[in-house]
Amino acid sequence: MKLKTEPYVINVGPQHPSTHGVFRLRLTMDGEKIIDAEMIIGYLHRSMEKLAEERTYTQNIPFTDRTDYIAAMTGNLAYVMAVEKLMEIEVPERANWLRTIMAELQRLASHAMAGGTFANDCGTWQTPVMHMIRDREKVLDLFEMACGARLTTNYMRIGGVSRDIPPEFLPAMTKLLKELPDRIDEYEDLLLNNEIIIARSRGIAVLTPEEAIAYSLSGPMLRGSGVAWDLRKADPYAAYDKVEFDIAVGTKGDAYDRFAVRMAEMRQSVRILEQCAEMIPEGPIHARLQTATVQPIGNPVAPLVVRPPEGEAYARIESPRGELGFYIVSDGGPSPYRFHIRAPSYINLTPLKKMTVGMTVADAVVVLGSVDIVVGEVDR
Amino acid sequence: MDDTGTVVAFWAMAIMTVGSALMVGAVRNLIHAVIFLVLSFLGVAGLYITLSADFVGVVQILIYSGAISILVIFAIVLTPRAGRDNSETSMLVPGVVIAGLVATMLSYAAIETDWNISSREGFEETAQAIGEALLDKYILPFEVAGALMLVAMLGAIIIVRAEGAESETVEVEEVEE
Amino acid sequence: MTKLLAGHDIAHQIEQKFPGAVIDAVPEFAMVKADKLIEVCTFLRDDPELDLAYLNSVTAVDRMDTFEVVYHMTSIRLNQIGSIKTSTTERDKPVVPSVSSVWPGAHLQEREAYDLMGIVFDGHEDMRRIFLWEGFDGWPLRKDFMNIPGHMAGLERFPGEPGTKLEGRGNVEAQD
Amino acid sequence: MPILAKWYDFRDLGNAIGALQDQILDWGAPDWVPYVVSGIIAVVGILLWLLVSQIVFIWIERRVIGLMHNRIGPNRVGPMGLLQGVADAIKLLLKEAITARATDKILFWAAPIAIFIPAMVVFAVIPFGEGMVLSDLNVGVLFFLAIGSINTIAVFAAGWASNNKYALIGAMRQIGMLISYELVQVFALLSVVILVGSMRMGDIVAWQSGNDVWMFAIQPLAFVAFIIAGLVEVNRSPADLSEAESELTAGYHTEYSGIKFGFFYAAEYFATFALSGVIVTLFMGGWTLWGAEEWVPGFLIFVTKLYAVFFLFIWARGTLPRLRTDQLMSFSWKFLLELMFVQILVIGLETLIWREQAYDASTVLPIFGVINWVLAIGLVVLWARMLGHGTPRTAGKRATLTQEIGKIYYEGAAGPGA
Repeated sequence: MKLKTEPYVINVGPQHPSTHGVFRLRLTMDGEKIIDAEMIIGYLHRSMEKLAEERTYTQNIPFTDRTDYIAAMTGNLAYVMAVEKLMEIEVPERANWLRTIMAELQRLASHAMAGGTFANDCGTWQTPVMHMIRDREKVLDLFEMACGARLTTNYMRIGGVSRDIPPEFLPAMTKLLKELPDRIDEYEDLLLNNEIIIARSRGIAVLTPEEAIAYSLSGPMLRGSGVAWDLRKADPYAAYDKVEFDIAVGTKGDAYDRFAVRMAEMRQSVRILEQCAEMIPEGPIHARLQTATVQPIGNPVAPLVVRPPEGEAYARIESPRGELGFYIVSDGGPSPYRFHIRAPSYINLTPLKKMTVGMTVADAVVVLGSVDIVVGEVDR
Repeated sequence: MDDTGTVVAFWAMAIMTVGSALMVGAVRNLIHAVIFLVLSFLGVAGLYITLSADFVGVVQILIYSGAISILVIFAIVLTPRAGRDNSETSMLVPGVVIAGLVATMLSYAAIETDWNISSREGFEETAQAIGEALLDKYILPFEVAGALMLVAMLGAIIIVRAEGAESETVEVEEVEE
Repeated sequence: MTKLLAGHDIAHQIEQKFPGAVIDAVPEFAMVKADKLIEVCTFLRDDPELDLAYLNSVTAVDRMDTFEVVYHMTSIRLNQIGSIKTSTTERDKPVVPSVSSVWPGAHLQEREAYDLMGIVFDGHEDMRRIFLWEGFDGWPLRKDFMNIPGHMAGLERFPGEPGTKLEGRGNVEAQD
Repeated sequence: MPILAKWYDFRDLGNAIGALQDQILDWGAPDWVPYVVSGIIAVVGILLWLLVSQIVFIWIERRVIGLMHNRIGPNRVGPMGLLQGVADAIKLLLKEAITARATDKILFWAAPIAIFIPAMVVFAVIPFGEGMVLSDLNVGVLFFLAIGSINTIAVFAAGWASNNKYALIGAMRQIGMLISYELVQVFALLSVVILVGSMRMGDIVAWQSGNDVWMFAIQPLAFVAFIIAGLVEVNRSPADLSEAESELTAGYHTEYSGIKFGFFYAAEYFATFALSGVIVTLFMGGWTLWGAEEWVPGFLIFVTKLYAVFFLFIWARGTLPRLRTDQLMSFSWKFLLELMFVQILVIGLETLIWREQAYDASTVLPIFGVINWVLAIGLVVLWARMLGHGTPRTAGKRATLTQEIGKIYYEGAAGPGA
């Protein structure tokens, strides 16, 4: 007796609790088994790369907030680093430390969100995500203290940061850092040791290191597959060469390991921030830009405009989601000639079909959660 | 069958049973037919209960309404043309004829038979009486039936397993292409 | 610290293996002929000294007369980064060989470049639009996209701005 | 047991109803009238209690889950948000109940109604107090099982009629789960029934009260298995696969809105109340509390226990992730069912010895209890070990920390769920 089954198509998204935004997954199913998966994106496409070509270099900083809106600081940082590389600006010491602090705080906030939603995708009824959002909120409070905004921070500037931190910032941060290790212990105990989470995510969406490298994965996806590659160590920027931390890697290359890597990275972030709080020097927070590269256009009322020399630069940082790169081509004009974002969560979706085919819908949701996409960054 | 309540219950249950059974044949949608089948089973269970056979009545709900109907649903869902209704069947006339014949025969038998009316009271605990009968007097048929079902179940598992393993490899090949 | 492989060095290595494949080399990148691209990329990936097995990014730049496709590659083992470019002068239907067979990670990025810049990657298994819908008219990231009469590209829309021409791209003539 | 049997003795509300029956007979009504009247009073009473409990428990669940989530929970509607349930009900009543064009109209309307029936009918056999039972069937336990299986038909009808793939997947999951766990449920109840020797709920309560022991102390394995199977049957987390919010948006009731959704929502609560009631009756001594029922009304004891069990379900919902369908089913077939076979064998043996030798209950029950506890723990551990799940998994789960750039730490993939 051979059962003849008909495949059918199911649309996960664009409105679905587990797609983390307007993301659509077209699954061809045989029963509960996925036999083909295709992602359909672009619902949040805002054509940022084109828009950026029409705005000055400084005006583009807010755009970088809105690509990866869960981790705005790192978006800012990667962009201003690309422009600085183009203009060969030396950033003052204190600004570099402030950038490190902000980037690491952002990593804490982003990984808290990613871990919580991953647990949610595994089927916990909102509890871990609420607990982790509690920590994220505290980090966002710090951001508010530093730059007045919580989500779209717009903090970094070409040549430094927009303003210095207030005096109460570091004590508040130290207080938070004292709380966090216990919390992270709690999450690891409750989630990483949870039998059901293990059952749901161990051995799901396995990628070998060779595959991970071939698919250009980055961030926790790459490290979850066991490749010790972290741009903070490999290509240190800001003040990362002055602090001590470890790269967290997984050993099995599955969804569980990606989650475990994120949790371990939160701990490393706390470690980095503790060192930052002690070692941050006094000094200027903004480089003096050459007058040749900064000039008003037209009349004196118009804003000062940064004009990098002709050329191109590719700057990359380790954002919470992976290698966030900005490729900027300048023609010497006041706005970029070409502005390209190497979006980690977009490229991390490349092996999506390979990861989901043969799984069930329930697994597909876990896979998507382990990739940790931000649709703003996927679509740009 | 004397007091008003029992009479009312009997007629309600009888109408529900027979009406639903008729609807099973009359509706064009297979899933609707299953739902009516469940209603019919429930009616029969109600009849059992009015006859103070509460154990049989509850087992009727458990086995027929709960389990058998799910099996029927499975069968329908696994049918390649599950979505169709049965309006194009050519078996309508023969079905009606056979059903009519059976109904006539049963009614004839029911009317013509000289039913013995027992003066004995019903069992206090039908469950206990049935249990004792099954495990005492009729132990051999009971065990034989059990063994038979076990064999049937094992056979089904073996058939499905062999086929399932084969079809799975086929699917994997398709995916890799 | 990541070692930056200068374009000259990469060009030198490629020239030894494939004479005539490199057109130009500057410190940032080496410009490679499009018809030799697959061989060159395979070489870059497999050569033990270069070992550029990790493709960071693929993107395209519209230079008005040519389309450049830019590849950034990293060696995770040796911790070095390099960049090559290839170009095509065709404007109606620019075609560049796809490197997704060399680096599967190029799959989505090439689709993105096709969607927004209109560069067809030859040999790509699934060359469809990805952000925009099928049937979208035009290629948004090209410089000549949406040159509506009266609309000027660049910064000339700022209030109070004089009509003087700006250096660089600001003075691109509106093309019809 | 009641010392007083006057109508105002509210320890047993049956007294008041009995007095009313006598009064009606005194007025010269036919003898079926008091029967019908008392039945209607009881049914309406149970329904009112269910509704009030549900409205209160919507609030309690949301507040408790809120506390577990580190947030406040509803606190705006009425004092402390107590009227949240009422507000929810009004909202659902006023919202448009959309019926999509491609649905199977009849079933789409019938399913929300049908799902109510099993959830409420179960209360007919649950004793709320001494004699406070609508119909003390001598097959009460079986009745609960039988009615529970009807639930599945309603869920399937809802999923099928919605003409929605999510809904259909949810419905099919529900059927698969029910088939897997019905046997476990039957065996768990059977071991109780064997020991007591009756399927009447009242007898089981009386047995526990007479022997001064709660059933879960004697049969821990059956208790746990029944709770797990019950969670599956009423579709609550971690077994809420057929509505699986994060996977199937809302599962079988994806297409339902307005009051039709409200019916599903309420039926889930009712079914959980029913399940809690059965757990309390069979395993936790029902309306008795070691003699306290002499002074405190039995129904208050019962309801308190029921709420405590309900709290357990809320707790599980706030804590546990959801299993995958195949994992949940293999847990039943490969793990629980085997344990239940052994359990039933042991209980049968114990009962046989007890009956044959006519031992005193007070000597033999503690021994049985100890044997069963040891057996339960031992069996679970041993069987888990044999299936390869027994080894502690705490080691080597965290990410490896390293300083070496570019080194590869991959050790090969773990098996699914290993």
